[in-house]
Amino acid sequence: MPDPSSGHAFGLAHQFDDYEQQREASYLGVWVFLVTEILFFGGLFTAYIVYRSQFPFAFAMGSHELDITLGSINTAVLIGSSLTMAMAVWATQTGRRRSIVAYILATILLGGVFLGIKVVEYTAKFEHHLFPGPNFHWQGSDPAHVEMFFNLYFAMTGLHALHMVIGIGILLVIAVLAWRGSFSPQNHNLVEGIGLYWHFVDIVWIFLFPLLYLLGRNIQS
Amino acid sequence: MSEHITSPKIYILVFLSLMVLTTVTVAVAFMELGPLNDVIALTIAVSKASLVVLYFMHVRHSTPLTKLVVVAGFLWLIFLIALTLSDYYTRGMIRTPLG
Amino acid sequence: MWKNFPLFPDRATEFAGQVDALYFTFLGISAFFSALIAFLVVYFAIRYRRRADDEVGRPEKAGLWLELTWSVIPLIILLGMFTWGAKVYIAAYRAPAYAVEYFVTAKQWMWKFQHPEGQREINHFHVPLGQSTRLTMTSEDVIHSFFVPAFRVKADVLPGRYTSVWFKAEKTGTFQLFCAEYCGAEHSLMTGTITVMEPAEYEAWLADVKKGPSVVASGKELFQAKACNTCHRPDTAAQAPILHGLYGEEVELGTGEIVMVDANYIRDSLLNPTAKLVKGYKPLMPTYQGQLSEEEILQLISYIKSLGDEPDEEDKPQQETTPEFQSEER
Amino acid sequence: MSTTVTTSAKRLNYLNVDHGMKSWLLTKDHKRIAILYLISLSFFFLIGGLMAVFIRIELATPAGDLVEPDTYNRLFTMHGVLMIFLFLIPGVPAVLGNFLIPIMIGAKDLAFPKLNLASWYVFNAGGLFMIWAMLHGGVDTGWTFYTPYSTAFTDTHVIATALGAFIAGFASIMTGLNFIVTIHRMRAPGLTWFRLPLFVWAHYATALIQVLGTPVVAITILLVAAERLLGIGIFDPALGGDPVLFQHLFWFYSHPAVYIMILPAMGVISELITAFARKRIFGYKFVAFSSVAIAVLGFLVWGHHMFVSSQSVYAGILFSVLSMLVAVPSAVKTFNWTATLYQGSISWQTPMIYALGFLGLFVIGGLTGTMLATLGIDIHVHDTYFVVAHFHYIMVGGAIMAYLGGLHFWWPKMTGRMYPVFWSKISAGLVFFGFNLTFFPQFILGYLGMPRRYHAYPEEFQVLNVLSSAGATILGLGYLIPIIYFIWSMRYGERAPANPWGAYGLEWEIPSPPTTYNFEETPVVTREAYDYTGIEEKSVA
Repeated sequence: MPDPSSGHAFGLAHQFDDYEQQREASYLGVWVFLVTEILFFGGLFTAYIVYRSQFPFAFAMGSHELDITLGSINTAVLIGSSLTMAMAVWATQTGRRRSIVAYILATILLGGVFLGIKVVEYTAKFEHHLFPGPNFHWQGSDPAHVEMFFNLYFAMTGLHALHMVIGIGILLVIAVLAWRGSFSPQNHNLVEGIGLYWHFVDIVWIFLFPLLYLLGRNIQS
Repeated sequence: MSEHITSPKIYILVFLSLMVLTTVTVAVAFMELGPLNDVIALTIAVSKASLVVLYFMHVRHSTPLTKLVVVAGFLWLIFLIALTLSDYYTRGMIRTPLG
Repeated sequence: MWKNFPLFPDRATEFAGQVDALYFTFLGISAFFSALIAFLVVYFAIRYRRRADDEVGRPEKAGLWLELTWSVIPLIILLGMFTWGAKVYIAAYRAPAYAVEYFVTAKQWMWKFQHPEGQREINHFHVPLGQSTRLTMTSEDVIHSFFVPAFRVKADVLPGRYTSVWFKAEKTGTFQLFCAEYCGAEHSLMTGTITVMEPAEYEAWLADVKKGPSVVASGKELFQAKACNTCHRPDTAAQAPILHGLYGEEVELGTGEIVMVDANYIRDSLLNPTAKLVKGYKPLMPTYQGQLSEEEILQLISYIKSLGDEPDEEDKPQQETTPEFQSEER
Repeated sequence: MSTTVTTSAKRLNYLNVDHGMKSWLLTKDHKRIAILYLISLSFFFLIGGLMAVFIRIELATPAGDLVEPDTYNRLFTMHGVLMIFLFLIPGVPAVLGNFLIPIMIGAKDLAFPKLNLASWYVFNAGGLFMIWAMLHGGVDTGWTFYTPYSTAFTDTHVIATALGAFIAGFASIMTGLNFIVTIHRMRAPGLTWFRLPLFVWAHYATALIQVLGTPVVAITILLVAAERLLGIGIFDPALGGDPVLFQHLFWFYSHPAVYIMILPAMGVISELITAFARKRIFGYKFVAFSSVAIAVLGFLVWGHHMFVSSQSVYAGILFSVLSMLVAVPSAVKTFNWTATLYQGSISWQTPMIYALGFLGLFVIGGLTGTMLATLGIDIHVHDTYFVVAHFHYIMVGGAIMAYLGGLHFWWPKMTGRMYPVFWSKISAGLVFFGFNLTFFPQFILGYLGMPRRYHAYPEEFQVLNVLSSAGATILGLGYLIPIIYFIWSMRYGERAPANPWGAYGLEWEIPSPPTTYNFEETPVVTREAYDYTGIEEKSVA
């Protein structure tokens, strides 16, 4: 352990002895937070697995209603945003201040595109009376379980989109901070933290995409 | 702990692999493979997630503690899903009347 | 208040004896360990009380063997009790094949019973002594729980599906029925009685009660009234599966999944007909959601269950008593 | 007793270093936040307790004559919701854990002090939602929010209460996250994992549950709210939804939540027993690992709440055997505590009376728990007063006894004042006696078949209910006395020395009350936990 704190350096909180301890603590903190997020989505994934195993046909029919082109584009967009986010962290680690801002803005932009496409998809579902509740209307067979599919679709993608919105909000703040030069190779916990969060949101989508859009495509309705 | 810096080359390589895997999973979804469809889709999803976790999220080069935290998160998710399914997959199995 | 002060519940089934034996054994074990710990704590606290202000305790090394002993002994006892408990549990939910089936519909806040011969009761239920009685239960609204302390049986009653419980009463008398799952404002008033009667008395009682058509007969009537028979015909499986002899069999669905045709499956097929289509059939059947009461669904299920293997039985008059239960007898 | 450190009133400490509301409401000091939590928790405990008073008065007679059935349902629901989400779950960790963990590991503060303060605000925000719901008529679903009653049938304030629990859940996650990071990253030099006080181990295990379990109940509660608000009916039977799935998701957290309540309590007991037996704990590693074992195994047993719920019989059997396994580490702890007393130097101070009382009550609570995990017994006693008695033995007889014992133990450290010994012993006795009189008869009632959540009951249950209500009166008195003398002591109590009990531990080496940063310089730890003998004697043994 290093020497006991002797006066406080810039950006070092009072409870820590040095930057190293602070960085490790914040890194661990973000990871523990992400574990809570895994289980937060986990409840919904469990519900999805239980119901899909019971009503595979209805779920396949529901999934046929989703736009696979838009879904695939969105997957690519989000993976792209993960790349730019990773590059933003790299730029911070190597002290390229202007690149940080550029990469973060790119991430925000791609996140915005994702949400925009999501809005298009949601609008179409509302117009086709596929939002659960009293207005839900389904011509084909087994309307009840198809509605259950859309329950899960909206709950899962809605919660995911909410995480995106929060992420974009934080990224905007980070972009401003980066512009002002608040980060350095020694002190970049915030960028690293939001990066981990952003990648986590990407991972959730990596699972949502096959579960909601792909499974059952081969089943003829 | 000295920090490991992943080079942009690796990031781009990972990105490209993710794109390829996405294309493959969409293509395979339309083939008629029976139960294999689900297996392939999920395997690809798990591979993609692993790539993101290992490289974009730097877990490959982090401390054993971080790895433990990640594993614990997924292990608990498995607890939740597996034990819940232990109910759903054995329901109705006890119908046989007592003779 | 002091006149009627039991410390132990009535015991009206043989099964109650099984539960009690398990309970008292475990209670004895628990009492032993509680007393042991309590004694040691009090004894040590007095024997080793502090005599001087600066006195400290004498530590000893924890022996691995000691730790293992007091881990393994409880484990063995607990696994033993688990095994015994599981046996009793399975017995509680596996009715004998010859058990007579009654229907129970729960709703906020009453219990509705239907005898196979057609008699209906609300909150007060009569059964003959010594008869294995199986209850098939469902709820019209929220979750309830059927609980008869004297029989030591309990099972939750759920909306949207059937659960069952069985008992064989071996003592005449009137026993308390409770709803044990919280179900709203008058949960504590959702009680009733179960009266166990000598078989002869029961027959007399049955004859006395205003009797509707038997459950199977009502089901048959409904089957025709709802025009089920236009597609589900006994002679051809062209439009819909033949229902004769279907109950209790396994069928393959369009998904390739194999399911057993039981009460829950028939119920699902009435309410969400296209969800679990038998292989080779088109989704033609309309849903009966909202058009059938829980009791009517039970009648249809009983009727389908009563259909024997031979399609031409359809035209024969129904046996008076309860052919559907006899068909199940081994 | 050792009174080595100055008791001068002029010395600056965390209490008098700063004054005014602002210095408290914006504090980042873990000790002040602990005090803030203590105030909030006491408030919610008193309201929850008041509900219990009405419940016990109503149950003194078989007829439901004091309140309407509907009112009664709201009373027991709000009693459960307040006591569980706003008192027992934050309970020991938020007050004693917050205060002590940084000190016990030789740190200046928790890793994230702002997050710690935020958790207090979030917690109170959750509490406000619930209080708002309560003032507007309350909620009547039971604290378990079982669907479909909670989603489609009741017209009470489910959404506000559920959101309150959801928000309070985040406070719990924040505390847990903070503890995990702090214990991993902030330990003083030389303080290895196996030199940590068992209190810290217990809190580490608790934090694991808070972090891994709470999110699942959060999403579950959110889905109930979504079904009521937006019509997204994940559990709606009409859509093929399964109310039993709700129960799975709910109990995945809510069973481990019981360990969130009892594990920190066990940590407190380990500290009390070693301090007042002046002895190293028997089987340190076994006690430490058993905490982690309980935390992990505790996640695999939730289905024992659903043995009669129509869950599959095989799943019931699986959950039953797993439940038996989790009893073993609890038994190991109990035996080790008892063995610690052997050849100790046992002082009958008030905290020790609570600790010994805990031992007796926890054994009864734990053993009746294994009885409930036994499938054949559970069929009969499920959802009866047997269950009510069992979990009160764990939560009140276990968690609250330990909470009070801990408060009496560390009160001199927290406030720098002593409380009246005589009255504290009287109240400890009243709590123990009153508790047993309240809840022991309920075991008998349960086996007789009295279902829980009944506001009227058959007459033959009356005698036992009257006994229970009488016990509750004594128990209530036992709780009121400490509240009075604790408040009294803050002004009039004798000044406490640094180490009033002659106990071993980092917290007793700093002044009472401590300074803001706890240690003038980071301590270096060279000795094992609970090392009462000192190094020289150990080499002999």
